[in-house]
Amino acid sequence: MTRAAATRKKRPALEREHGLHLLHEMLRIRRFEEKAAEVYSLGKIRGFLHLYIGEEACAVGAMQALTPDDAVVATYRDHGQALARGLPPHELMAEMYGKATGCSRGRGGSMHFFDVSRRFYGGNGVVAAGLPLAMGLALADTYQRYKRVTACFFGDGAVVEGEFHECMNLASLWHLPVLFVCENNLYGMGTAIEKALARTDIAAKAAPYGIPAEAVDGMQVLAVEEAVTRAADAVRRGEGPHFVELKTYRFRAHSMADPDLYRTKEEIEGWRERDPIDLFVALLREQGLLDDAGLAEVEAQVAAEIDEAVAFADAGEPEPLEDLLKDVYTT
Amino acid sequence: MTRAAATRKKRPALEREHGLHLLHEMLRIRRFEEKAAEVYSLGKIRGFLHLYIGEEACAVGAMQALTPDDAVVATYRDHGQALARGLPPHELMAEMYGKATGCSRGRGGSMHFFDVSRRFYGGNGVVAAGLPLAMGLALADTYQRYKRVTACFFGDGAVVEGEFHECMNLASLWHLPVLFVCENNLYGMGTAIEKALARTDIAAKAAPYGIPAEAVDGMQVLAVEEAVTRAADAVRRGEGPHFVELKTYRFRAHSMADPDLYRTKEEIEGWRERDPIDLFVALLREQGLLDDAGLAEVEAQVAAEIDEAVAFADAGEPEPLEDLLKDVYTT
Amino acid sequence: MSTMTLRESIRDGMRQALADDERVFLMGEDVGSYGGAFAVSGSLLAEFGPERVRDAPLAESAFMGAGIGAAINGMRPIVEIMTINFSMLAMDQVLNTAATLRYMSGGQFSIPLVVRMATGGGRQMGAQHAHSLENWYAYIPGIKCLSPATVADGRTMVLAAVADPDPVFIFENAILYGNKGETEEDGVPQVWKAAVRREGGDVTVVTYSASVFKALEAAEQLAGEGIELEVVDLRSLRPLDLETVLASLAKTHRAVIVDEGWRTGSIAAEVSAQIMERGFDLLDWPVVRVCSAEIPMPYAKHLEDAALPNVERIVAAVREMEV
Amino acid sequence: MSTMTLRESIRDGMRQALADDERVFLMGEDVGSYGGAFAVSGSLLAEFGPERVRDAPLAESAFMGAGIGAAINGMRPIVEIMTINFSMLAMDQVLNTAATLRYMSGGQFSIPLVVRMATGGGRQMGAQHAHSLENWYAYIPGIKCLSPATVADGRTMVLAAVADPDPVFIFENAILYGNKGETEEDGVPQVWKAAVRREGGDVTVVTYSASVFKALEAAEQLAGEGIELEVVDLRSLRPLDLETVLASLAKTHRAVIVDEGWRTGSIAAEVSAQIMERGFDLLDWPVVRVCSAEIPMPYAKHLEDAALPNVERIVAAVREMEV
Ligand SMILES: Cc1ncc(C[n+]2csc(CCOP(=O)(O)OP(=O)(O)O)c2C)c(N)n1
Ligand SMILES: Cc1ncc(C[n+]2csc(CCOP(=O)(O)OP(=O)(O)O)c2C)c(N)n1
Ligand SMILES: [Mg+2]
Ligand SMILES: [Mg+2]
Repeated sequence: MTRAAATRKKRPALEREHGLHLLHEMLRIRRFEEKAAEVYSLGKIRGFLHLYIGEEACAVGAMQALTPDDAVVATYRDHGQALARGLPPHELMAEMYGKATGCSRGRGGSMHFFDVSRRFYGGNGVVAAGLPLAMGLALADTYQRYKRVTACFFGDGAVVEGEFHECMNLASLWHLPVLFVCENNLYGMGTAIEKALARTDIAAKAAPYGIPAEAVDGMQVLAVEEAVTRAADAVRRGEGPHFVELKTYRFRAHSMADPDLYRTKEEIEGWRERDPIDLFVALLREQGLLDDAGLAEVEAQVAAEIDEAVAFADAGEPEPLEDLLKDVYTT
Repeated sequence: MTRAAATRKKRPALEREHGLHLLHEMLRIRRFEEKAAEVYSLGKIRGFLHLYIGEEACAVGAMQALTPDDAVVATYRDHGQALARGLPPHELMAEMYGKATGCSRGRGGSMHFFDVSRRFYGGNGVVAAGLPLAMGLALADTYQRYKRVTACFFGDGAVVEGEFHECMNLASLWHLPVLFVCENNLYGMGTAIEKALARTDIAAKAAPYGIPAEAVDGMQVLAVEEAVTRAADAVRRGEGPHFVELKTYRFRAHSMADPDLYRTKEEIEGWRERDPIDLFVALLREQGLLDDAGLAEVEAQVAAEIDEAVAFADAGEPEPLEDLLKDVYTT
Repeated sequence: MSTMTLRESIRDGMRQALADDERVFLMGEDVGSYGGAFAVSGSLLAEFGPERVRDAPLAESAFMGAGIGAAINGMRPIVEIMTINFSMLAMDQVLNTAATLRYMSGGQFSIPLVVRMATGGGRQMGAQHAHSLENWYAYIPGIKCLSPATVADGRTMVLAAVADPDPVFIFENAILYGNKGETEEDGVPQVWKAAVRREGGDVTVVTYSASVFKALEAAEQLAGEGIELEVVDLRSLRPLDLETVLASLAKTHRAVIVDEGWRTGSIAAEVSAQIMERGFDLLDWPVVRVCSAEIPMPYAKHLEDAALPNVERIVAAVREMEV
Repeated sequence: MSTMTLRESIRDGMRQALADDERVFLMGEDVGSYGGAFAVSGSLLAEFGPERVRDAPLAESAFMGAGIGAAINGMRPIVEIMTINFSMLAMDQVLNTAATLRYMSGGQFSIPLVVRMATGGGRQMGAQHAHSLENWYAYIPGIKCLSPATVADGRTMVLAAVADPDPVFIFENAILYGNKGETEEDGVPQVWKAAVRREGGDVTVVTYSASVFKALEAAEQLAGEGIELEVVDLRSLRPLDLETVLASLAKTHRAVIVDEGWRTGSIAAEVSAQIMERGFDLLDWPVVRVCSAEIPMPYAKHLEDAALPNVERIVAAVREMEV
């Protein structure tokens, strides 16, 4: 069920500061990941690396709707959410370098960013497995009478798994303060959504659970911000779970191991024309909020952050071997 | 999505022979289970015993839609389906007595009736676990170009499990010749459907998968027969999976171990007034197809069958102990 | 000290936990108005209301995850999975979430989760309702595993689990629920250590849960012949308390392990392997396992009886040892 | 005989099975247009089309069940679960359906199902993508389990599994996929027997899959010191071929078991327990296990390297045996 478009308020004028903030956030993710891909080929990062490039408007737009008290649950494709949530880039880079200065002490790597101080609960590697966890975070909030939101990010692939269904039902049944954010990038690994779902309208899947849902253009950061804010506010007001589908696309392969044989060049190029950063830069320019110098300044700031992140990661010490068995248990 | 009632054809006149057949089928289940409950208290049957009493119109009505070539997958509450499918009552009784003359050589018991010669694939004890099995039976039919139906029976409780969702999607995506038959008796063990499903309209859950669905009164055997036949015929014609919800009620506790504390006497009594056998007897009388003598005759035939079944079960030998390890593997 | 059933003892433990700490809640299928599939929760719904005693829908993965998430976020959930047979549906959440999150986040948080489930065979439930899969759980670093044999341990294990900052799984052999006994207990810390249930100098029987009573019966029988069994109840399946086993072996030099699991890869296999590693020189005879036959559990009583470990097979195993 | 990678050898086995028998089909996530997550299926989609090489949606339980059902109903499915880490989502179907249906129906039908999945660590994948859970599968009566080490076995095990009337699971350690070798093989029946990969008279190393190569490297290293290892590759994890192990022990009287699984309850535990039971008198030294550290697998390379069995630890274990 798509919320009646009629209830949407007219978009307020974009303030310059906020616009630059959003741009900065998106650019940071983009450059961070470009750097990650670069050092991956040098062997500094290993294992799985799933890039978010092309989807930046989703995490950045959505995260504007959350307060520091809210919780975030993400997937293995978690760089965008982590950065937008405010996890410091240098801790994330160090994590991927396998250093003890990383956000998970180098034990998690790219797929498993954690930061409990920012209520960022992973980095969950099994498709759809973050959803049940999110149910519990939200359930605990209801016990403790907190008015906060648990935002759970997942892909179109997760919608196929049974756990998605169990959690949608549970959230609605128990009126849990959960915000479901589905990033529909049209593929689960190499499987196009048409080969995965009998019906591809994901937002429509919320109806049988009685969960209000909306689908928005995930390439437009302001549209994402608006829709997710509306939904998050409703959740925070105690109106139960809400669902937002963000229609997006990943520009890169599924992971560094993926030869990307299942998509055409044309399809990818077509989507690149709707690059969320380009779109937003154009909008800022159009509204007179950004010029070449302004863009260069943001780029320079981001470049400095990334350089610092790499330097920090490089300099970090690995966890001492004698701690190998530590923290399996609390006691 | 409920099929437009408009497409329903007017019900053809009920033929006497067919009416008596349906009555016989339902009465056989009823008396068979009454006897099972009786001997259970004598310790002749052990373990779990889930009675179907009250739901007879579902299995009997639905089974009319199937040919011997079709396949049936049932749950642990499988007496009704097994009898209506034509498994001999004496083999079923012997199975519950744990005798080698039982339909599963006494290894399965009440929950696990099997008869491959009648394409009856269990008796599956884990809620919703029969559904994936049914997908495979149907998939194999498509490979082999058979025009036959796999009918999968399950309860309202199964609809909560993730596997239900996975299978609905798979069946639709792969256009599998599956007939989903949900026996909605309003409870999964002691949990009322309102405490299990955020939205209790089960037939409506088929829509997001693009599966045609219909909900019918499961207490009226003719209504069940009609709806399931329509759906099964469509499946057999190659129109893909179909879904039928049968609204019914179990008159007995969930199992012999259930003290039935979660339902009111009034609720149960209310439903007993819609006893599917009573309703059908009344209809047959009304149409002049049955009188007291006719009913007595059917009862007598059924009583003879049940007596024979018990005698057969009693007389049967248990499986020899030296076969304990047999048939774990084929080789 | 009072006399009650194991069922009541576990309930009593939960009652105390619920009363003592408002962060505790019980969640599972039919724990509320049904009173629990095995009547373990019983009256708790009436005592604590539907928030603290929460009926969960038939979605094992979702509510197991909900337990994990709630444990991370300030609560102390007790999740009841009706039986171990259905727990595979939640296994991903256990293996990949409950057991990994603390370690792979670099120790940022604890997961004070308790999971209880009925296990075991012997009630003519057939192949899909008679599994013993405790060994799979005991394989997983990041969780802890307990299994009560005595009535006293029922209550104490619940309290030990609730007090623990890490995920603790309790495996309750359903055949024991009606057993009567005393609730006087050794105290919470003791449940992590094996208990000697009967002293004897000839052969050590290492076992846990329902098989403890079979071992005690075998001991009774053999005592008549002058063979004295020492019966060790492991209680904790992860971590395993091998010290108690080795101490007994130092006396007896012979061991039989009794375990309702299938033989291959059972808890019994691990105990045997550890005895090999740490008690080899103590052994006068190879360690013997008495386990379930390697078959899906049959329904028919005579077949199930033959498949499960029983007193005769324990006695026979001991007799072969030429004590 | 030709030289190829393990990946190609497995593909070759599937190709032959698909070509020989039209009842065979391959089904799994991304086996088609992606070519398989580890490029094992590769070109098979192009060769056999989308019905025979069927991309499955992300619904492990549904398509595992679909494999079982299809196997009962006239087909010979090969189901690929992308990795063992995700296989818990289908475990109920394996344990309660694939493994039980034949027995509990009184032997009315067979289930000629093949399931393949990647397993193992060592690729810095972190705790949720590095499991070794073969032991759980090997615990289950009703299924059979194979795990290839050599390139030749890749192909032969697929053919053995397809030829088998019962559910056969093949566990492929992903780290081996790129290994090159010859495909000349012993023939299908041989894969159910352990293979002696190197002869030696001092210590028997019992192992399987990726650890075979670590054992061979350790043997190379120790040979320089005059210690000769005999390396036994189990190949079949269920049933276990202990005869070959015992035959070797009769010569060496010492055994080390190397297993990438966590120690507690591992395949290594079972092998050790069986040696205890059937080879006690052959032993001059207690059997030793070299397994993975009991932790969720860490991402950082130095930590993962330390957690997994490695050549140094095998060598050290042998050295302690005072050969
Ligand atoms: C249960 C499970 N099955 C398979 C995988 C392997 N896998 C990793 S990512 C992925 C695709 C998921 O697609 P989607 O949810 O759309 O997220 P995206 O990668 O597009 O962001 C798959 C199949 C997994 N991690 N978990
Ligand atoms: C996965 C799983 N969870 C729990 C159970 C225990 N159980 C047996 S029957 C049942 C209720 C199922 O209800 P429903 O599907 O509506 O079928 P009904 O019994 O009403 O015919 C439950 C919870 C089970 N068998 N399987
Ligand atoms: Mg996607
Ligand atoms: Mg029901």
